[in-house]
Amino acid sequence: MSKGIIRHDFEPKIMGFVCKWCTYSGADLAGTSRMDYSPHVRMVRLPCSGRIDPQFVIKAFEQGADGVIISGCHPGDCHYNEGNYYARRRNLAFRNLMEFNGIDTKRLEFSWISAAEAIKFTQIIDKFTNQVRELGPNEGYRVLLDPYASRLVKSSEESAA
Amino acid sequence: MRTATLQKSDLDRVIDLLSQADYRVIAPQNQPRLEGPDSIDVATFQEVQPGDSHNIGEGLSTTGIKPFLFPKDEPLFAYENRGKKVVLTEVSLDFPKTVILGVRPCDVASVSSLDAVFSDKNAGFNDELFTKRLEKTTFVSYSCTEPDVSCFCTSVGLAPDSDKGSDLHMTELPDGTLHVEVKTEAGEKIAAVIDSLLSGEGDAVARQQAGVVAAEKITRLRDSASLLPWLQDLNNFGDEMWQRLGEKCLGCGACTFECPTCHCFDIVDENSGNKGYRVKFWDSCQFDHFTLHASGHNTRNSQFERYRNRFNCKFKIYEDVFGEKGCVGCGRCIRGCPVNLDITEYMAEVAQKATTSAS
Amino acid sequence: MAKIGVFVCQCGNNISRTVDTADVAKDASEQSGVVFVEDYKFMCSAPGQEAFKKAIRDHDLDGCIVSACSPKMHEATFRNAAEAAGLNPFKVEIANIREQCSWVHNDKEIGTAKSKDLTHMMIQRVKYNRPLERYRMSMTKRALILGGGIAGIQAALDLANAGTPVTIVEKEPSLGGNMARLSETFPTLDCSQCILTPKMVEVQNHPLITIRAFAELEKLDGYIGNFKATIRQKAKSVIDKDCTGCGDCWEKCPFTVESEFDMNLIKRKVIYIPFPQAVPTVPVIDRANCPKFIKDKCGICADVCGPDCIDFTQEDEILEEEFGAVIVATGFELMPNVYKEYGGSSMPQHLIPKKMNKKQRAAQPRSTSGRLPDVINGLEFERLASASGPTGGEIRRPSDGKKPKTVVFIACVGSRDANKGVEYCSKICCMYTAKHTMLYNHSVHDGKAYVFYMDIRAGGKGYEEFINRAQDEGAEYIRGRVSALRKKGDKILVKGADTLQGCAVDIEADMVVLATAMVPQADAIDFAKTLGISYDKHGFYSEQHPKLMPVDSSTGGIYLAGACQGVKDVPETVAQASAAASKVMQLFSKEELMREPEVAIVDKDHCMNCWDCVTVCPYLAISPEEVKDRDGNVVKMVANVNPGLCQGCGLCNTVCRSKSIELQGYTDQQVYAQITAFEGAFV
Amino acid sequence: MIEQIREKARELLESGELDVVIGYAEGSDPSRTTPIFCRKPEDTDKLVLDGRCVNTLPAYLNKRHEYPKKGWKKTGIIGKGCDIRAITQLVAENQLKRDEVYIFGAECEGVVAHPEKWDGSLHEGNCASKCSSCDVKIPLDTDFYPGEKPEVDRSGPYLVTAPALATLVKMDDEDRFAFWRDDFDRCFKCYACREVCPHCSCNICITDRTMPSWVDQAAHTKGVFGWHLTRAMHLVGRCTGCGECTRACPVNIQVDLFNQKMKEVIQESFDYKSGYSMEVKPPLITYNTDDTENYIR
Repeated sequence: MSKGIIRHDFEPKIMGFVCKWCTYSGADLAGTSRMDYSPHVRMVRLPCSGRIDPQFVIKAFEQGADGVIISGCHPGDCHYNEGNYYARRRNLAFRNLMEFNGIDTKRLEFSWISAAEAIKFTQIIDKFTNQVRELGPNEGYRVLLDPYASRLVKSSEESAA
Repeated sequence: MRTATLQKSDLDRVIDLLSQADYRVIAPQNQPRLEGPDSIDVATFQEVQPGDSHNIGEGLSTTGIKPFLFPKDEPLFAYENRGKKVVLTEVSLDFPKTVILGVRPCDVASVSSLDAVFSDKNAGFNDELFTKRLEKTTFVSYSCTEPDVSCFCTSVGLAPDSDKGSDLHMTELPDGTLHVEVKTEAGEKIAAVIDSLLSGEGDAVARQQAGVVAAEKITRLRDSASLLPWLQDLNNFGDEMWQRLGEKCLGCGACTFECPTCHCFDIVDENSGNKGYRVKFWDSCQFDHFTLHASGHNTRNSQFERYRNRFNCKFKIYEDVFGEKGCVGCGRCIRGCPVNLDITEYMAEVAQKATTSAS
Repeated sequence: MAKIGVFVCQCGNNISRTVDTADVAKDASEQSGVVFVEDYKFMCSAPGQEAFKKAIRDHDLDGCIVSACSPKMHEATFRNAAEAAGLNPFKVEIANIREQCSWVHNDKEIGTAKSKDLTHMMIQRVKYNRPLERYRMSMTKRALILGGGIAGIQAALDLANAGTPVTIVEKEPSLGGNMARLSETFPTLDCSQCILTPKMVEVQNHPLITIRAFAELEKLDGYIGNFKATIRQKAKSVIDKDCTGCGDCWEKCPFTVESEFDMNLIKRKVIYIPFPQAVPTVPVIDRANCPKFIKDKCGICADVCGPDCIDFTQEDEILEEEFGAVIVATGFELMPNVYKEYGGSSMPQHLIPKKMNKKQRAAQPRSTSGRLPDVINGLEFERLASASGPTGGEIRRPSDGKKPKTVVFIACVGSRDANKGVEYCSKICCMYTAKHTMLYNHSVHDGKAYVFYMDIRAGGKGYEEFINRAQDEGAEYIRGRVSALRKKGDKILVKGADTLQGCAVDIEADMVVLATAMVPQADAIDFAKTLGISYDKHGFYSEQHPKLMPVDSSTGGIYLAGACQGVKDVPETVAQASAAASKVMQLFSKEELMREPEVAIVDKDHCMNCWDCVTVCPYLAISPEEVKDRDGNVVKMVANVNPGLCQGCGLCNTVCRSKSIELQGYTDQQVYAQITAFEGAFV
Repeated sequence: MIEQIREKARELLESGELDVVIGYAEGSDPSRTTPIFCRKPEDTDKLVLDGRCVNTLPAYLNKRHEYPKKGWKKTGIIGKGCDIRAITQLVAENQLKRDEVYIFGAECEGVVAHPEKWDGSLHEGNCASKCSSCDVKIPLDTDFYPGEKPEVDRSGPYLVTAPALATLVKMDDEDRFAFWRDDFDRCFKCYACREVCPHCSCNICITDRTMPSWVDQAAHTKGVFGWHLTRAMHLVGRCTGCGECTRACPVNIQVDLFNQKMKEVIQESFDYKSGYSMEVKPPLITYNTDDTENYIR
């Protein structure tokens, strides 16, 4: 079952914002079924894809993420009935905004993954990881990450209370 | 000290020579702009390399030279939490040797206003981030020959050709040549570097004349003598004028951030996980949170009070504390204001009120 | 400075196999605010939890991270432990390093790095977890049971006998469901109706049980403890409080249509009760077929009715009732015969596009349509074999009523066939086919029963013995599939294969019985959406945990019983029904309901009443509230959240531009902390 | 035209029906006008209305600017078509009651893109690009309109007309990012774009929030990116396209291009034009079950 891990010279950093009812459970199922997928994603567990604020994504990019995954329940399956419909609209707008800002929308993944779709989950993760790996580092933001690095002198250790 | 003549066409050579002499050269530069009616020309001071375009002597730059002495944002130190320990990393205070070319008289005069705040000569505390930069900086100023409709330097004791705070002063003469006056040691050094381009003694008379001609062109009021006493009379603090003129202010910081002498800043920790920077960045007395107390009380609760504060800061508080005006009459706050709030209208109003009360 | 404890679980070697837990613990100990770390074999074990509590007490911890399995497994466990140790349960967070790390990555280096990262994120998050108190609210201690089959009946009786008022909603005119159709039941061959109907009567007579037959649930609002159900009582055209069930009306009624209960093998009247032992014994008029309603002719039933309780003008009634819990027991139906070569022509329910609405799906051809005569399915055979059935229990074939001398039973029709049918094994077919062969042999002594099967699955008490008995009694089992059925004279030529003999088998049969798969009700998925519970790809309702919470649906306060959750035989169904009932008793055993405090709260200083939150809230939990000054003048309006209605989806938090409303437990600050702790370290 | 408005305004101030009339007066130099609050009838003589009247006055009706609005029962306001769109949107968002304002509308010839460009007249060269495709030159919803108000068909789509937008969209992502990076380098976060906006109505802006600080407060490029993305996102489906944010920017960052782009998107995806109805819900706080999801896997 193991794919074995091949080290590449660039390994993308990917942040995930997922609904705990579907995708997060799907990921758990993938675990219980001992599936094997790319280890790059760090997921934040949220009650609903409707709780996913564009601010999260912006901040993730500002933190040096090379890609961001957003995922929720299939339309009609939302635990809160309509959260994912709002998420769908908001993210459509947000995507276009990011694109206009010059961020490659290939770095921004949105998918519906139900709690039963462990296989789809692993496929999406793998596919997206490769996609981002091919895109390479998020250069645009990488240069902005640490605005003051050049201003520092070498660190002087001193402990504080 | 020495005076001489410089061909305006040689300004590019000046940049070359100074760069060769390891100066970081700063000069006003037009910013690239999008096509279409909505964009306007913006000139800012930028680091220039030999061959780069510049617009020395063409109007007043949109923003001044403040960012090169007091940047819009800079780190105080970096920190990192490691277990029970906090590791601090200082920022470097060793700044490059810099010359700023083509500074307008108002901007170069503004340096002393900033210095009054940041150096220890009055405040008793020495902000090295400012003073160490200042030590390394030489100002080559350039008289105005075409002051625009918003200029009012003559109302604050300056003039289109004044050389207050300048190290080396240039004045453009009608014949297109530049009259160069060395003002300080630092100026001498610059003169030495560009010596090959300098000739003769220049033309002191023509320079004087050019100054007068330029001053003539300034349309906004000139007398501000009555300001201080009127402002110092606390009865006038509640004058209806403040509200009438100030109520249209929308409370953005454009005037303060474009102002060469405004110096207020805020400090926050920009945290990410276990580490971050303590950052100092421009703040504005026009923002409603500027005077908001933790209690929820706001000492300047409405916008006209905030602008009243700004006006008082320039013409009263500065005079009281530092014995000079906090305004250099560059007019940027007038050009930049979205609602055309005009500081000279305040001045005019005050002057008029002062005279009426006097008589 | 925070005082955080980090507990890294090895989970035997489940985690430690691919994660260096010691290293993770060491790394965590270097994080700011962490004052205690532990690397332990089984955190969830009793000693593990003891160690957890001890650490909280000894080090006076104000936040805990358990790096272990999914929060779905043990978040509650550790939060309760923390509470016991005097730490607010909501100051405990789980870092999921098993399901989402150790089990899915085989590279120890990588697994360890990822675990560290996940732990860091939680350490940062927990610093901003606020201590939260659970809300207490009242509940309606009445249960709603959807479906009046054996599952619903059992659950209703268990609950009512425990003193809980129950309402059963059944869409058919009578209780009974599919079990009422069965003749005998395996493995004991006792008569189905003989064991079912007494229970039905018990239900009818129980003072705490309300039966709403011929009714359907339209809408379900509210939340656990406080549901509001909108029930449509379809017009029976009979005033049931007056009806004595004498039967005059249906005896005199001159019009007949095919009887759904008898699988369309026989006619029933237009005013009818589905079967003689129906409960309630109140007939209904089938308005679609009644001439009184079509062309305003007839009306005999009204004339003959003694108590004069026929009411043609009766209208559907919409009832709104409140319940504290819901048990879903909507049962199953048989998959239509999907095999053209078996004369099947209709489309399996689960292949019908989801988009279809109830009506369209109902309009799909059912198993009866377009097929060879005398090729019938299991339930139809049950009716033929049933003493109360169309043939009075004698096995006669539908086409000409002859006694079939040769009957071929085909197992696994539609089951275990991902291409044409469903992937899953329908589980009960092996058993009921064996039962059918016996019933057949008992009825037609000189008859011959053949069974084509793939495997025999007889896992169950007395099941294997039952299969053997069937074979002893003369049923011939042929291991192999049937490739085609052809009409040959008045017989059916069955072309099959015997894979044990390795030869083709042709049998001329008088009747063929297909053991077709069990599938969910046609409208199962729409109904799930009405209820707001989740379901699998077949339309079976999903339990909250496949092993440990098999009767809880994904939604609090809604429980599952019987075949709507997955294929089951009668004993299993009854067991699950009782389990569901006991779950409801458990819920109702408390004085008041504890609500999780993860709900939205408003920053009233900064709310600028744009009402975006009010607009988006799916539960109408947010409403405008007046803010008054000392003199009682309204200063402004702000949003206000009803914690009873709020379900904690966080939509309001997202749409609020000034972030003046936030979801406790998932506040912006917590998420922010997680994001900023993100390093994404690969190795 | 302006004469009739002056007359009406004077009349309503005299009758006390209005407490104040917000309009435009001559500015401190000939190329500019400035907002004026006419409280006394005679103030109305100062009112002007021409191509120099760039300000979006409804910004003063916005709750956040409690002063000067404080204490006014009924406010008169002179509105260009685009300003009145803003009022409509403010009402739709419950920031204002329609009967709190009395709208003087007049046909608008368009306005100058920036006072700097005013050379005594309005023409191709200096007219703001927002005006070229304007469908509310005859304003939508007015209480007073000089003369007969002709019916206009406004069913047409919102047209994005800033020539810069086309060029930007053509660029590939890297270039576009680089473009904004260089432009944002000038931004010092004076928040003029925020303060002049009639729809930035939060009484605490998300960038002034520090727990957490989603938007870095310092004006380094990262922080500036954060700010302008956030601002644009918060205005999706709400911006009524007055273009003041760009006009007011002292360093000429054309931030309204974001809003224009989003208006286009919202229009295509959800068929919504902000500022045309007080009833229709803004697109991001409603949904259709069959919304487009071609970008979702």
